[in-house]
Amino acid sequence: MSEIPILHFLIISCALFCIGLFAVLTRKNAIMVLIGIEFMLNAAILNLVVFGAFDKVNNAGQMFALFAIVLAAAGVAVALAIIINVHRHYQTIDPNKITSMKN
Amino acid sequence: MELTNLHIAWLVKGMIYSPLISMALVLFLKSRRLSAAISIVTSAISFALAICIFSTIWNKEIIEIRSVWIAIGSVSIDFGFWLDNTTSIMMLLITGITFLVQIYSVDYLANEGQINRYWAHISLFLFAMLGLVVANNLLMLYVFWELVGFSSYLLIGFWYKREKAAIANKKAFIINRIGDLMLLIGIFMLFIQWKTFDLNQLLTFDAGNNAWQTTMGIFLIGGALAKSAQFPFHTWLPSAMEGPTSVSALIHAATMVAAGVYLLVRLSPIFTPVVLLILAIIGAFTAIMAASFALAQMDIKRVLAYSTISQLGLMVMAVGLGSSASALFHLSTHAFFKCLLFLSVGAIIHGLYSLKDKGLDEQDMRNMGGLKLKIPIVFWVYLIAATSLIGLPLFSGFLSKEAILIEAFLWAESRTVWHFIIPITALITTWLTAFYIIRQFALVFLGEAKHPNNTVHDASKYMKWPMIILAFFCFFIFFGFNPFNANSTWIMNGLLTVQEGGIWAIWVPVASLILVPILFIICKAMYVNKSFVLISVDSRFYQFFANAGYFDELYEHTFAKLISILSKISATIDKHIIDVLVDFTASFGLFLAKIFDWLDRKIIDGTVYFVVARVRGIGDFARKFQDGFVQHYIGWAVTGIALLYIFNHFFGL
Amino acid sequence: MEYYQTYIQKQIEELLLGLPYFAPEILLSLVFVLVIITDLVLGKRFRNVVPGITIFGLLLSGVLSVQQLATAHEEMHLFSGMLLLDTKAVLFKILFTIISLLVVVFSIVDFQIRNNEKGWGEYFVLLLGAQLAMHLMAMSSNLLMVFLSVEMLSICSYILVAYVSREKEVSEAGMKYILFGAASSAIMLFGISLLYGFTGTLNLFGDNFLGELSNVPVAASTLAILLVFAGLAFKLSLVPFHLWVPDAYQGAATPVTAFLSTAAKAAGFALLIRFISTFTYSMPSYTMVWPNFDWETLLIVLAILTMTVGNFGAIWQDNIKRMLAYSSIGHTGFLVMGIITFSISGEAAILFYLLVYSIANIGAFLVVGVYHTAFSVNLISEYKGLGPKMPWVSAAMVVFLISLVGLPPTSGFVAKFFVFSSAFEAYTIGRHPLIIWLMVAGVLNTVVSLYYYFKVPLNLYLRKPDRDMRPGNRLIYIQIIIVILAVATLAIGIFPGKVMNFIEFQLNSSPAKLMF
Amino acid sequence: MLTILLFLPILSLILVLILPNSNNNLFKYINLTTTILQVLIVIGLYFAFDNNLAGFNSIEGFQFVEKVSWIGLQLGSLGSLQIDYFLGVDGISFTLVILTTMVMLIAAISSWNIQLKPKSYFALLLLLNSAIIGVFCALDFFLFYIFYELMLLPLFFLIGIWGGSKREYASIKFFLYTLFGSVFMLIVIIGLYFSVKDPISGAHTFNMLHMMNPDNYLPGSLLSVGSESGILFGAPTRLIAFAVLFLGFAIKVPVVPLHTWLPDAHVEAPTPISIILAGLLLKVGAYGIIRICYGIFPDGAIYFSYWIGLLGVISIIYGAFNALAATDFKRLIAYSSVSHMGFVLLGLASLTVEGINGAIFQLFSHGILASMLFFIVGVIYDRVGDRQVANFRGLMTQMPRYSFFVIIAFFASLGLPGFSAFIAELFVLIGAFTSQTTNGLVPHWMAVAGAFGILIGATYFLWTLQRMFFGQARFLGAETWAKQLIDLNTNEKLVLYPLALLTLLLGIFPNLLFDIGNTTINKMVDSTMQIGAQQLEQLKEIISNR
Amino acid sequence: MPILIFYLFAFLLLSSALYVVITRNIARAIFAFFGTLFCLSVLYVFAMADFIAVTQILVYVGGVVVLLMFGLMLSNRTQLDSLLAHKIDRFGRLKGIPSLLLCIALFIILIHTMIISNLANIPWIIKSKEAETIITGVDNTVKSIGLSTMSAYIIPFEIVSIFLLAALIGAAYLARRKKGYE
Repeated sequence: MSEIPILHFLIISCALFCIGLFAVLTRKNAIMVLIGIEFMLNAAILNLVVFGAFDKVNNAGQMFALFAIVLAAAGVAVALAIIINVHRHYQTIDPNKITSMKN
Repeated sequence: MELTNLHIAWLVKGMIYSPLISMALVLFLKSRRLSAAISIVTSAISFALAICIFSTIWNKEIIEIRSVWIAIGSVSIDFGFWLDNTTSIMMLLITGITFLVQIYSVDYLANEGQINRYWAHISLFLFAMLGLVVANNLLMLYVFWELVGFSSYLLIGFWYKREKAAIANKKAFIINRIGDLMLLIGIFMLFIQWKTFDLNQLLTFDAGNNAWQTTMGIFLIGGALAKSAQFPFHTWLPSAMEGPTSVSALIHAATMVAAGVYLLVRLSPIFTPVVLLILAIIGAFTAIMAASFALAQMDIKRVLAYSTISQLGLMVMAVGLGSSASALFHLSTHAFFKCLLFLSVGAIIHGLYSLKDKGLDEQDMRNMGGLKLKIPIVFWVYLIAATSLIGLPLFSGFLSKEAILIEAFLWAESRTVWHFIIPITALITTWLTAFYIIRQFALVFLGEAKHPNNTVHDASKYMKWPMIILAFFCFFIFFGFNPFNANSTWIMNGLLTVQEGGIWAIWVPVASLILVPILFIICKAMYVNKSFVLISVDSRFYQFFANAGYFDELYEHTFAKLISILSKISATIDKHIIDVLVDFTASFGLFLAKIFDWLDRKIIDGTVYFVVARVRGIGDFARKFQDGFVQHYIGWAVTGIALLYIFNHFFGL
Repeated sequence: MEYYQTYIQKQIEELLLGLPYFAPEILLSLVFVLVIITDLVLGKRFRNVVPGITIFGLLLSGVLSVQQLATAHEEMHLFSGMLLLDTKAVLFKILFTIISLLVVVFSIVDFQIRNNEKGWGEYFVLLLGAQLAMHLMAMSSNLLMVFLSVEMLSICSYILVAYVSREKEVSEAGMKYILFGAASSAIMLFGISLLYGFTGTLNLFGDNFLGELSNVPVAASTLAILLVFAGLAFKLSLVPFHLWVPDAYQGAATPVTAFLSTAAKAAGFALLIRFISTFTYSMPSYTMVWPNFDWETLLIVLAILTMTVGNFGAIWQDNIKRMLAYSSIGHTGFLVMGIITFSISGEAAILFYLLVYSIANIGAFLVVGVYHTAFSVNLISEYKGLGPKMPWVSAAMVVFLISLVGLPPTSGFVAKFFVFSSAFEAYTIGRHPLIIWLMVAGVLNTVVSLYYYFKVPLNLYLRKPDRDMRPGNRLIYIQIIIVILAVATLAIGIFPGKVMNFIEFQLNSSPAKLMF
Repeated sequence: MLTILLFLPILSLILVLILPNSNNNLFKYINLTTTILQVLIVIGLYFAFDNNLAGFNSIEGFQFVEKVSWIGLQLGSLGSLQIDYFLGVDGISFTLVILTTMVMLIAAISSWNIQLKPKSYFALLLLLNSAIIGVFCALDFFLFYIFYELMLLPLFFLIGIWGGSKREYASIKFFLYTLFGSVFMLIVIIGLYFSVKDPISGAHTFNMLHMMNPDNYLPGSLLSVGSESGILFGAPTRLIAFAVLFLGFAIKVPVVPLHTWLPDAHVEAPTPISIILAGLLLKVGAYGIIRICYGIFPDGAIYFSYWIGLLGVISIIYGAFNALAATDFKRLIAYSSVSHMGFVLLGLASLTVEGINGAIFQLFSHGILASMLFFIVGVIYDRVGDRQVANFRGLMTQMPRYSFFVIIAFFASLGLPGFSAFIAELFVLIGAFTSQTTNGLVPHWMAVAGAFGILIGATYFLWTLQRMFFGQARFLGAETWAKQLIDLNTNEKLVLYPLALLTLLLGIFPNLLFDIGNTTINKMVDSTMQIGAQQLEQLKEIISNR
Repeated sequence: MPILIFYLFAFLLLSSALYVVITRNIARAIFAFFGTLFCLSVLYVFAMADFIAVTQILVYVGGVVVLLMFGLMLSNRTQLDSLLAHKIDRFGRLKGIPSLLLCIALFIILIHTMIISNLANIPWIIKSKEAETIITGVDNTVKSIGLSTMSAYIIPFEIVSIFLLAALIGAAYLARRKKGYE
């Protein structure tokens, strides 16, 4: 831990966050969007873990990371269920084609 | 018995309110007889009371009876009476003539439906007119001033089914309203100047000679000029002839139009010299103009209408010359003979009603002629009145007219040569007056009947007696014992100290009368013997003599032509300049109205629409983000964060 | 080993000490489980058992919450600073309970929910889950709890939105909602991780949170706070995190929409207030805010934007639910106006506003549901001439809409009045020039809101129906509820004193330094 | 008593709501009874009213005062909030209360033929009745505002449901316009409430009378006079507040250019509602200006008097020209209302006793005359469903009784002496004329221009008379119309006679009305000039010091 | 050497993540995603969070990826059949440019923030280093996590259980077609 600067971890997490965001914004498949969101979440979890390393007393970072992983997984499950539902109705999961409601 | 002020107040109230009560009663009566009876009786009561008051106050101390009507802040408006000689003469005149005209109307309007309206309106008029003359302050005067106008409106529009009457009464009211507002503004200016509306205090103020007072004076005379149909407000009066002739006689000849003169007389103490000069010029100009118009008229009533304008012009001029007394004197004498003229003309028209059935205009003088023997009573009273109008000696008209003329010359004498224009104009007016009235006389009564088989009936009972009574009042004897000197009349004596005429007292009557016989002959030749000339075409020599050396033709081609052209020009000016101006004002008003209407629709509502459109535009803009693409939503949200951050970072939010 | 034993013992003691203050939540958890079981066992035979238990559980938890009022006058840090119980939280919990009860009643009679092909057991389960999450949101004082409760409410909301899965639009709404929501929570989590990194603690009300945060550059703390705020803004539907709202609200079943626009929003406000109070918590004066982050300007700007976007967006809408969705965005803007005072009165104003708004909004959605059931209409333009067909419901709708516009004598006016008052107070204290513009914007938006709200009565009463419409189903019970809500709306409007004084009294009874 | 007056309609409203729909005729009788009772109460109050008490800004001058604490809140840092149910009338408001009950009675009678949904109609009418009475009686600003807003809703529906062909547009336009004006008021109300405290209890208060007393302003508050804190955007907040309030009320008056809701609303509204709109609603705006703008911000009243006068003059002339251009009879009358209300503004701007007395008189007079005029329009509209001026001719022959009242109404409106409008306009003009020399607020030319407006007024009324009533009877609908255009029935006479008599009575005995308000108005002018000038001085000082 | 491994995995992480974003082949993307997650867990180890790393692999690789795979197969059979996605026009790519710019901007903002905040010198970290309360390779994180879970974090832990139950029920409800028809 000590030999690798925190900054480097954070650069990686920031990059991952932005890559995830890019996926969210551009991919034409709801599942890929979900993957992008997972990237973003993981970037945050990485942050938590990295900072948590300095917080031995409360171990808050790692605990939070653990919870976050669980929550993310649950979120993916629900999201997938919804996406499958959408697929039943629209026969596609391209978010750009599912726009029956708009102004 | 010595009457106290309290008694007099009651008398005055009785005089004023009895016609008001009559109006209230008559308005809801269907019965012809009853309504007429009530109206006439109340007028008679008023008349009697007026005599009573007159006898009490004539040449006595001025009586003022005050009672507060409204008192708000610094303004206190009285409902009070101001009784002096002027008032008492006016009272007498108004009630008397009204009474007579009402009696006349019983027969004159015997065949009209909804006659109760007529009686009610006449009573209203009487009430308003009396209120006007007894008012002790300008606002009260103004109140009645407007009411007079209103009753005039109603009476002109008595035959409201006639399109012309409907237009005429509107015209009359609106032109009067212009004057009223000028008067009102003038009253306000006066109030600002002196903090009072009271007439009695007015007399104590210095006329001064500043711009404020001149402006004020111009506004004040505006009201009077409109009411008295003076240039440039005169056009309504001829149109007002659309009303029944009795109304024309009462309101548009004898009384209401004279109210303007009355007001001028009242206010003359506060007029600055400039205002007075303006009055004199307008009066003189109106007099000659209207007189020349009268020459060209074929409608029997219009001749008289222009004549009224012309005579009022003389009175206004007299006020402008500083001779209120002569103005008022002429007002009184004129009231009688002009009223009588109208009434007799009314009788003629009434007698010629059958013309109407033939599709002919019963008011057109070309359809008349030779009525002298058919309707002798009318003929005689007309003759008396006309003579009085011309101003032949022994008649009242002579006294008053000469008084004005002499005053005019005296006035000019003390000033520059240019000022003589005014008296000379007045003099010419008297000649023209003689000309048109003789012309009318000739056309109507002399010669042969144009429609011989037409049935004409003379004045009936109710019409006859009022005319005869009025005819008496056309003689000098009722005004003074000296038939040649106006200054000896009681009215003149009662009003003001008068100056002696000096040399003018001889010159002027001579000058004004000298032409009358000639004019009479000319007219007779032109209008009566015309047929004779036409028949005897075979002998030129004979004709030369018969035509008095072709003076007829000469007149026809020079004099008459000239006059005709002049009158036509004047008529054109009237029609195409004044009316155009009026029309223009009206159309400009309409134009403005259109513009405002457009403004209202486009600009103001347009602004509202614009705002609404912007609102919708913003809504539309906000809506643009809502395109249904969830990824775009997220993109906008992230952009939002970035923007917020950047904002925060660089602008310290 | 002994160290651990004593440590654990100590922790367990604290846990046990805290449990009594956690009673409503425990009860909700139990009812949650109970409902799952009942649904499995009895769900098919006795349809109404599940909602019955739900109502019962909600009522009971409400009663427990009310009881907490007495104890919550002290600020209670429970479970190692995970939760914080004070009157503010309790009041919010009571508010949630009231709203949820209304929503449950609404759901029972709603056509879509009632006739859902897959049953409705899960629906109430999830409602209870959401209720629990909201309770936690109101009490969270730890970033973990913040995230956890937000996620829990979100997940439950996602499923609720997508609940009537037979409908095409419902699933679409669900997908949009969950994608947007998941992205937002990822952003929030990133922000939380940064906050944690900067402070070394997750406890918002710990002594060192603000102190540590002050040590990093302003830009860094700003970014972290903004990212966390984004997650909250998503729940509150603040601009620019509002974009999911119209689609999700339109697509979801009407009771769900009602729930999202009222309860979920209220929970968001509870959390936002809690989160912001972190930044005033350890300040010397309660009106003083941590200087490194300009909450006031941020909130003013967002409030102006939000109310403007919401109200102006609503102008164009023809779908009644979408219109109400936009209007609820607009109301968020007004609510934020109440926050900027950072004072008790502002807080009270928000609570009052939320209560009033919720009643009116749920009422309006109820009417929408009734119309939908009775006439199968969804568009405002289809409402032509319906007013006289259902006189009481339509009259009540007018009352609700008036209240939403904020006109006397309804409670909406009083609420708006309080909110404006608190904004004005903020102005008199801080003289922030933007507040005047905020108030002007609020006023203008009120006028704009009138325009679109009154399209409804316009159609109901002023226009003639295109076709002959007869109510298919009169729904007497729901009509009664609607009328009661309308009467409540009026009554609170005419006599706001009782409610407001209660809120004020409760809030004031807490120590002053906790208030924001 | 005022409470009874206020809640009588509410009780009737409840009664109307409870009664079943089946007996449609009952509702109008309930409404009529209510309004008659109200008139009786007001007559009673008229005799109990002491003309010598000067109200306006001191509680001692208010009569029939009722004060009950309504909403009392301890708002923590906001201080305590005190809202009272506080009613009372002084000379100014009592005049308008009298007017309200009378116009409401007229409206009740003219609603006799309402067939469409009578229950809702009368319920809304009663609600409106109560709200208007409330506005005139309320002395608590909050209460005032509630009643003020409460008026909008019934009107929206009354215009929207029972109105003419463009009723939807008209009603929403009306609603938006007036709401736009009133919501801004809310900000000022809040500002006032924060700035004013009850001198006795020390709580923030909505009591208007406290707001009128400069001593009650908290030093350093936003709307206090003597400190730097009263500055917003570089201008004194008080003046801004005045302008905002004025804007709100001006929309209701209405003042050109904020008037465009009026022609639409008046034209589209059913006859009774037009009567109420013109007879009462416009008065509410003017009353607000007097009571609130002038009362609370006398400095603003002086500062803005020139502009208020200007707006008044513009309204007079602009309204008159528009009336001249109108082809719809009702639109003509509506625009004439704009013109007539301009006089109110002009009178108020003059800040002289005469001018303001005239303005109040004009309010009353116009209330009667506008009711009469709109009723007159309603008469022919009821019969043939048309009211284009060009489609009628010679109505006088067809309907003589009717025309009689038309002539009275027209001439009364155009300011014929003997009728109330003359007195009103006279005093307004006197006030406007004397203003320049006494207090220098309104220049002479405005008075002259106002007088010019009277002239145009004469023009359009007379023109209409000439076009519609004189001449040979000729209608667009020919024989059918001739059959439908029967003369007035008893009901209609019952409305028109009292109105005509009233305008006549007031024209002849204006003191009947002047006496009620005079003392109060004297005090109003005195205190406004005195306090206002003082405050304005201070404000200028502060501004110049900056 | 470990440092090199760190940077290697960091590189792998980012490149696989980028590949996920860029590739058109969904199946490959998912495998790359798997790779990314694995790399991440390696980084966790470097951050002294061995238990988290394991959990990451278990939950994500074992759960989420499989779930996603299933989801993909259920929803996108056609695309899986023809592993290569059909070509779309080149300009279609341009639509991503604003998003790309946005992401780059955000990246710059984030990195900028990280650099200016001088992470190594954040007071609490320094304090923690001084107090030697940082986790080192010899610390038993599992134990500490276990203790925390049972003590300070028990409430969140319990809540998560309810949360998961709700999510489970919800997901199951949504995924099934009709009541009693699995």
